[in-house]
Amino acid sequence: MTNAGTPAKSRPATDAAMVAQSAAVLTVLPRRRRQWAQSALVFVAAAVLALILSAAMLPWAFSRYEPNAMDLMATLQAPSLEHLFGTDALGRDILCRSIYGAQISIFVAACAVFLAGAVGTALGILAAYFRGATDAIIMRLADVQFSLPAVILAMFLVGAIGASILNLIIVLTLANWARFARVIRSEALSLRTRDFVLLAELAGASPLRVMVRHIAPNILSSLIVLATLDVGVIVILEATLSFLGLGIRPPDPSLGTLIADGRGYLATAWWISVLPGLVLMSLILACNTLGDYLRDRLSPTLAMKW
Amino acid sequence: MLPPEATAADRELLRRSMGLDQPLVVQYLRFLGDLAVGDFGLSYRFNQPAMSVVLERVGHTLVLTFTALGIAVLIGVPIGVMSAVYRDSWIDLTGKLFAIVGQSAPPFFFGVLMIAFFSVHLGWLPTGGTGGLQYLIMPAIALGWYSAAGTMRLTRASMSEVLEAEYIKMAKIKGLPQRVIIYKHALRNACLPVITFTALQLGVLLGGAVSVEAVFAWPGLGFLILKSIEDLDYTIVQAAVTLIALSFTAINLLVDLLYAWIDPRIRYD
Amino acid sequence: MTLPFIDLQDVHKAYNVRRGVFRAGKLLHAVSGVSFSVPEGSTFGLVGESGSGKSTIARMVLGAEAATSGEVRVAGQNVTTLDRKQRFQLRRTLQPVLQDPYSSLNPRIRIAAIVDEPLRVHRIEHGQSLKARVAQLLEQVGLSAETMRRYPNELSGGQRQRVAIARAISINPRCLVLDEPVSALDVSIQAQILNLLKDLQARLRLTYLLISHDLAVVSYMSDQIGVLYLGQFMEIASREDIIANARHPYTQALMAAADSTIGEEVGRVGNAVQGEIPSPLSPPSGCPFHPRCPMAEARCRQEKPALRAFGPSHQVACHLAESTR
Amino acid sequence: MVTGVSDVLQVENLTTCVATRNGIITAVDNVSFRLSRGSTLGLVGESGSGKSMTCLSIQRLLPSNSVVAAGSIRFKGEDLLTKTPRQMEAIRGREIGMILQDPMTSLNPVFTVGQQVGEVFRYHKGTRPRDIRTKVLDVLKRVRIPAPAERYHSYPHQFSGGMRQRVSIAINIGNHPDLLIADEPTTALDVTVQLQILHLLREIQQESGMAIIFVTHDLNLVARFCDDVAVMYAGRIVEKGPVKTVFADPKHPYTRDLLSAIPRISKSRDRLRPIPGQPPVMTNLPKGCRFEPRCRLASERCRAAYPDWVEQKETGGGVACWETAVGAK
Repeated sequence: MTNAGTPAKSRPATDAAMVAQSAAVLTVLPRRRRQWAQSALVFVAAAVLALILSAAMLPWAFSRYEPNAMDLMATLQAPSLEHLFGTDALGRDILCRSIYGAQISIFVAACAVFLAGAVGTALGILAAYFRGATDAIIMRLADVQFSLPAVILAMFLVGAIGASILNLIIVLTLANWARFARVIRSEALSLRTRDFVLLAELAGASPLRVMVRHIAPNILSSLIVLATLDVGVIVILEATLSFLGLGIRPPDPSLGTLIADGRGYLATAWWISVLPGLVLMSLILACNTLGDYLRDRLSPTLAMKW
Repeated sequence: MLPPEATAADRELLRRSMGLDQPLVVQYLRFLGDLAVGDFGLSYRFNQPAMSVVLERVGHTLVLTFTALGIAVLIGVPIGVMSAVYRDSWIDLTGKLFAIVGQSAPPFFFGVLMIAFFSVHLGWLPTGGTGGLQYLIMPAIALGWYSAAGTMRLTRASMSEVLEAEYIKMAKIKGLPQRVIIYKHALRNACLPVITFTALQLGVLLGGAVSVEAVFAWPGLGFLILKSIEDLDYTIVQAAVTLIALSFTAINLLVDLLYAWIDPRIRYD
Repeated sequence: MTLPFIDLQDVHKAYNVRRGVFRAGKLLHAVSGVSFSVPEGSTFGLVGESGSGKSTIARMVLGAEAATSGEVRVAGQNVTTLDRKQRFQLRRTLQPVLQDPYSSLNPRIRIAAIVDEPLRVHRIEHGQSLKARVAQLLEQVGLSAETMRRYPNELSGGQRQRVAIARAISINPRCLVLDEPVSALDVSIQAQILNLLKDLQARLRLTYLLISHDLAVVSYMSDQIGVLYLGQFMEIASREDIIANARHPYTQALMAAADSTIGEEVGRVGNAVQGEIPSPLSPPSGCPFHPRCPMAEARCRQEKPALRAFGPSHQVACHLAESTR
Repeated sequence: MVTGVSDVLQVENLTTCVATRNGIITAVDNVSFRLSRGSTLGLVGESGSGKSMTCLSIQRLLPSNSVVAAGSIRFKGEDLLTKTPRQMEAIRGREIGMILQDPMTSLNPVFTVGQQVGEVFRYHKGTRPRDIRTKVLDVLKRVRIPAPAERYHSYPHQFSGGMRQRVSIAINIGNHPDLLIADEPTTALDVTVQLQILHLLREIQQESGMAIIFVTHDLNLVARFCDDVAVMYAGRIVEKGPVKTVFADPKHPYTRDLLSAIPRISKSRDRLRPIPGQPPVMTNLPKGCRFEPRCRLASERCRAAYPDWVEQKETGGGVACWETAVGAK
């Protein structure tokens, strides 16, 4: 059957498509600009975090003073080359105390987030997988913890078991595990309905194998985001408790106690409170920025659940 | 509680009068019995029923907390909505900055900063205590900004998710004006998670209030608990903590009922 | 007559649906009184629309759900009364292939680990022989051995379903339960997978329980077909009987809907079956199909028709079955 | 091509690009077709073929990461691409309607059905508030929703899938549009309900003379419901023409293979002839014909360059294939 069609039109397609694609690129630029701005912010945050962490790890490299060494000749000195952050009422170098304070704050927060994360994740997965009674018990426990604001729960516990670094870590863990349990449980619940979990069970896999091999790896990205964001929250909580005298006890320096020490001298020596506070803020700012970046990349839907 | 020179006999007398000589179990059961009746025991410091002391102070905390919550909602929600609607615009970027900084400044430090600047340096506002409105401004802002940041982020996330929904595409297909699509269709759905979050914020605010009250010497519950712990006045601490826990559970119940009222899917099963 | 591999006797499944805290729970009858058997080596097709209970039956055969009453026997054993050890052994004889290729594969692990999981769990092979077996399985389903190292998100829907099939046949089961195996795939890929399943059945002498809403797919693959509606069989017959001699109005409606002739007026069928599937929470009295049946009479509304034989392997549940041809 | 007097819609060289994580893809590449009053065009293709993007481009409802890069969309003589957003708002819901695929999510769960249908009157023809209720009840009756008065105040989750799709249709035909785009309207429904919805659309079309674009992957439905058909593959129309000629004598190998790959209810047990290979990956398409890797008639010419479009004068259709357009049948 010969084709009575008219002669083919001029060569369509490929070059027109090329023109079109370039036009499309122009409209997509604002998105590129935003991504560039975000990665710059994240780079700065990572740098700040690296600086604070290295200072905390190697305090002697950053300041030749001792945290509790008093120099009664140099009390309440303003920030100077000699004392970058100035000195407090007892002549102690505030930069050095801030570094050691950051060291303790980071250590305590890291331990608390790790413990709360481990406990919360395990309970979250168990609750989601076995449902029924296990789920109800775990979730009611979480509700109990949620029903008391962290600070007040912490105050109550510190009041009962006294203030020490170990107790502080315990308090921070007890006041924070429920957040992990709830979010991980909802992630695990949605995974539970996925076919590959049913297929694993129908292949004869034991509940443990299903949880470890199929559910856990798939909640890892949410866990990482949650932990990073949570460090900021815990650092704030620790600093608040130390500020109220319920966390790290003087003379050991914690960013919270440093801010507390300086309260009386706001008029004459503002740097005693303000500078350690800025260190605290930049630490939390860096953690939150990194956490946001990870959340956008790893699990965008997490924003709603947290 | 006893003067240092008290003799062993005095000490023994006090122990027996407080029932501390009884076995632990008995003490605990008696304690629960009192609790059921609402008797939280006498406060050592105030020599009044613990709960009445607590109830006196709770008013101040509520004023501070709800003002802060008001700030959080009035600032957080509009910015959250705008930055979701006009993504990647200047509102979105400033909103994100406002949120990141807000969540990085612990309320107590933010309070200290404000005192240093507004009270000490500029002398506009009192450094603490209670009285007229001017006493409330700084503590409420110190507490409010932190929770406004959280509210803003959640509103933005919830609004963005709703704007991608099929029924919003259907609203556009119907040719509805932009404002109707955003403020009627989208907002009504987006506000559901925001309500639950705001209620949960109350807990965070109560926690934050403790440190803010300490910074600004605001005579609220937190300040009271703090002092009571230092003076080992446990009855006050127990009464206050119980009150907070009960009120918090009541709030959660209220939110569930509110949720059912707004979301027909729950109401008309 | 060989012993049937799958044999269901008067199986019921009801869920207690609690509607609100205050209102008493209502019983949702997903499956009510289903009986059929599948001889070894043959394919039994279960066709039905949403709410027909076909997936519930599949899950009961697989032992993923227990029947409320009645007997579900697989390879001679009653599935509901198995203890843990026997249930574990049952898994080696019976494997599923599910609908959604994107949800059937764990996105975090490589294809090799997905295919060999049944072998590992049942400790059939390990080490080098395991790797070789996986390569052989992938070839059997038409994928290159190199696919072993890749992750699920690198594969297309059709390739993923082939991986799911390779996994299902890895422990040499005697029967596969295929729950809508091709519904989520593009038309051009569906035919590839259907032919693959046919070849594997011939080569490995497998028994298939095929579940689908598409009568064309079921008629292409099955030896015996059961038409389900609201948890009950309307008609069970051999493939030839259903195609040539379908007697139940619902089967006839499905036939007309599935097979089109060019330009044929949509109305002829669109008008035939009115209304929608009633809610299983309040099933209609008498014949469940009577509210939508164009030929419904008073008798259909009062009395539920039992399955009556119309030939060696042709049963119909309809009072007016004689006059529907 | 001169605009036919009865043409409601004329799309010329429509090209839409989408910015994805791994590069910019041309989801709709040089698509052209015409639609006259009262007729139904079937836009057929598998997932990723660009059929839905074509509809979104016509309605100017593209997501933020994609844009119409070239071409023209003449609706009743005016090019929609030149319209301002406000002008488009006036057209959508009044002159052009659209039904979405999933009835479960296309209605707002927190508003009653009466409110959602009423909106299309309230924000368009400036109907007096008193009349809105009667208009809504009329259109609900027209789409055969039982007992509309009682159902006026009920919420979407109290309706079944089929009923919700009827509500969507009611919303879209309220203002008697000249064009209705149905993007896989029945895919999420059961077979029997599917045909009821199509039957309803056919009735409404015959009453109002509305033109319909019916987007689907189901060739059976196209055969019985559409007047013309355009087959899309990897963003391009590979064959176009009246359903009768295209289905009886498909010119393009893809259409041919697609028709033979569909399982049919027939006595014969012969094997299906599937189309080999995998669906096209839009981020690296071959230089030549995009179906070449899976085509039985592929030749060197097909690999070298994209085939020209050959018009079929007598039917108004056409095909883009080196081998079949000119060579033997």
